Amino acid sequence: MKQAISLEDAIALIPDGASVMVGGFMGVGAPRRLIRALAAAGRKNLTLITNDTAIPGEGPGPLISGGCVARLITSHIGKNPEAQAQMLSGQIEVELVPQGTLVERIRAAGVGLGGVLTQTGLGTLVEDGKQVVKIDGQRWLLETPIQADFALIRARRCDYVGNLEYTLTAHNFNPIMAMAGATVIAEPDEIVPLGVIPPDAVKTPGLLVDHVLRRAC
Amino acid sequence: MKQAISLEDAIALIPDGASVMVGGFMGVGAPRRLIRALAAAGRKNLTLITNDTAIPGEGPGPLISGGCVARLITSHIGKNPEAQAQMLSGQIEVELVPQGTLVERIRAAGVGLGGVLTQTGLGTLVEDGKQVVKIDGQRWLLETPIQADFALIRARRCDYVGNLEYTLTAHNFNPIMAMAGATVIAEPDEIVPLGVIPPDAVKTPGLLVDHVLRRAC
Amino acid sequence: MDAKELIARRVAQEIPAGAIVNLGIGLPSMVANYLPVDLGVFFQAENGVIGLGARPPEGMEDINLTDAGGGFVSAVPGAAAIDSAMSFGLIRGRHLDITVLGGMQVDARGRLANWMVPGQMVAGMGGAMDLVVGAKQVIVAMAHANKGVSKIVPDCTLPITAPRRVSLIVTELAVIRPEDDGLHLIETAPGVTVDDVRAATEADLIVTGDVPEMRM
Amino acid sequence: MDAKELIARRVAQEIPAGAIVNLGIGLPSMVANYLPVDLGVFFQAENGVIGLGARPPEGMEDINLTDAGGGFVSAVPGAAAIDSAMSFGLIRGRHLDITVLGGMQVDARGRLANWMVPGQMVAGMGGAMDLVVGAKQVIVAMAHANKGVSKIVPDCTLPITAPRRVSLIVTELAVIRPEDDGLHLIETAPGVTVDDVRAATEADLIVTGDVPEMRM
Repeated sequence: MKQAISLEDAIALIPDGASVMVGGFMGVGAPRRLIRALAAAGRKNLTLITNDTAIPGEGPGPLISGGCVARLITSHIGKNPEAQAQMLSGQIEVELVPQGTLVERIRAAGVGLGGVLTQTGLGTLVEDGKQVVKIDGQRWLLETPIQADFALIRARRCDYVGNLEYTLTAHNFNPIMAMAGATVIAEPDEIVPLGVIPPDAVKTPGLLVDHVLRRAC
Repeated sequence: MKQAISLEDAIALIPDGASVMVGGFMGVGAPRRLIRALAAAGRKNLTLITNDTAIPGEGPGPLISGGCVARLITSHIGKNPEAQAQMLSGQIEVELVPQGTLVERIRAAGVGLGGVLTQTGLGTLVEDGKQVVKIDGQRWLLETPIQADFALIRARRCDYVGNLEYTLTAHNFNPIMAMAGATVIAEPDEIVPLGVIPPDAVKTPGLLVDHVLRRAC
Repeated sequence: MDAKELIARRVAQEIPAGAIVNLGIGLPSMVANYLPVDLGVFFQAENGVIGLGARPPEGMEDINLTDAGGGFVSAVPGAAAIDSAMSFGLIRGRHLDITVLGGMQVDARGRLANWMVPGQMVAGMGGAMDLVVGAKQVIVAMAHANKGVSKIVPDCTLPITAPRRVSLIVTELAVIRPEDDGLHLIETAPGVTVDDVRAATEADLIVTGDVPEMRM
Repeated sequence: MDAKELIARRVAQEIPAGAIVNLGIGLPSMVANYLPVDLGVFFQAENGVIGLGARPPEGMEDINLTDAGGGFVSAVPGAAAIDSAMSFGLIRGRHLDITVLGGMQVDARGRLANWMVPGQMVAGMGGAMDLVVGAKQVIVAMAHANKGVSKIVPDCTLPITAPRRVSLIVTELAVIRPEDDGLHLIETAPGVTVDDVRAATEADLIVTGDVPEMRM
């Protein structure tokens, strides 16, 4: 059983320099309250792992705008001119990762695999500097696991065990990142009593979740 | 949209010598009707891929009892004396695979990965004859993907798009095998109209399912 | 009919009944407008929905149901919501029939470049590399030229998205099919001649017999 | 108290509040009987349930809710049903606190063998290899000897389950902790002397000072 914690207490867990995974796709399904509070707290030197940087102000946008991010692992920054500018100026070191590879690298860390063997990226710039493994004569690109100190997870509903439900296109990276953060903080829209979420509807078992963010009001 | 097919028509799709994945764990969540009809049809020389051989008569038991299986890829045969006897007599060639490795190998085939890099099996008999990949100085066992000509999938509910729902411990290998069969045949307890299964409850999207078995009566 | 509509309409002809189709953001997403509703095509958006439907009426949008560009959409009966691991598992595992993508360049070997211009525009590849590697068919829907410069080139000068040969290129001037021996011009747009296409194309085109006009 | 109950009760003492615990089939599954209900422990069964509860009353069983041995169980409030990829993802990704497994042999290096006897009994490893590799703590709960032959041996003669050193061995005679320098005898069963344990154990045991008796 988990006590829900305040936004203040949740943010206090995350120090400068931490690596932080943030769910969401173009801002949909992003943990907005945690992101905004983290940016408002002026955290610096974060490693941000997220599918995309959305547009300024949305999704992880406030962390970019706030100058909180030193390193960014993502598949797309094309809709966020601030992220592009900070990359070109060298303020943020950016690793661009194909989206399917990104989600599998995160999953690999979460489920204890040594890496991901994929065709995606072979024969492109993505291959540069990486190990290639030959299996039955075919070449496969070896992509390494990505884990993080923290995973910030947006969920539709949560119970006090920490079981999470997601909805529609707000699933995206959330269920996968919930496996790969050393400390997982869930930001549910709603917290419900034990037994309300049926076992078959649970997509992230509560044992993966360390902290549940208290409701906004 | 898919027309539900008869048990006879489903079985007619599967020839002698085919490789067949069968969901279930100790018989729970196994596609019983398909298994029994396949055994009754006297199929021979099948490659059977399944978590365990349950007890005789349960799960994939009838395929073992019926002498249908020439090759077996599984994690456990300890509760089925017939499977053990056929292995010791050489009638069935058995590849024993750690359960977590088995499910990841099937998933790898389903999602287009080149293999699985795992610690499980390293330093044991399971390592024999297999490729080991060094990543940052650490050894990882490379396990190859497993796909099959057919995957026989037990589901709780299905709609006419082929979307599948599962329940409780009848999930097990079913959602994973549904990604790795060249032809996927679903055996649902119930077929419901389009729109009855909410999008968030779908665990196997219908595009993975080729055929839906008509209800028993 | 403007160029974009022409391209979208022509791409729509390539999509068979019951296909599972991913449409990229922008021009490719227009293809959905030109398919018969009874064709039974399911649209997948890589952000996690299979069975994407039209934008709902004003006031009926759901902030948790969008396409990969973040635009509001609906879900058709029989839709499924999935996470990114399943979404890209479907793409990379060859479960998707067709992807329609925009392009910056396609070269004589049929290789697509569509994710970055070194030193200038660095968007990131998003799901494009996975889609080009994993979809059973890859259709490139794009303008034939950019500011007068042909986008169909002998050899990509931009970083490629994947070494795979794409299935088809549809522009406002032509339909081109990359094959082992090069780029085959298989159709011209209404009122456009083979010579017009050749003149607008930096790469060599292979022409066999009469080239039919697109049937719109 | 019989040997199995003693072992199960002693193992139960190792399980802290709120732990996520996998119990093997047979003797290990008895451990659940000796835990305070308010301890907040969640039991995981590798066939796909977290929050496994007691066998339901006759007539209230669900054929789709069993433990890994196929026996009927219930689900506690807050339980989750998961597929095998998630189940073993949790196990292999080090999300499980403790696994309690039976054993055929454990050797001086703390290596467990519990999945086959070459030429005779070939059960298969099921989930055992994954559990030994992946669980944060591995507790072996087993009889000290099999037909008078010690199961705690200098070097496993049976194929090992994993090269990992297990965390603890609990038998009806003793509690033994494998360390870098060998097997430490840390407790004896009620009424059992250190010499009794040594006599019943083929492997060397390290004894430091007085060895306390299990507190039951």
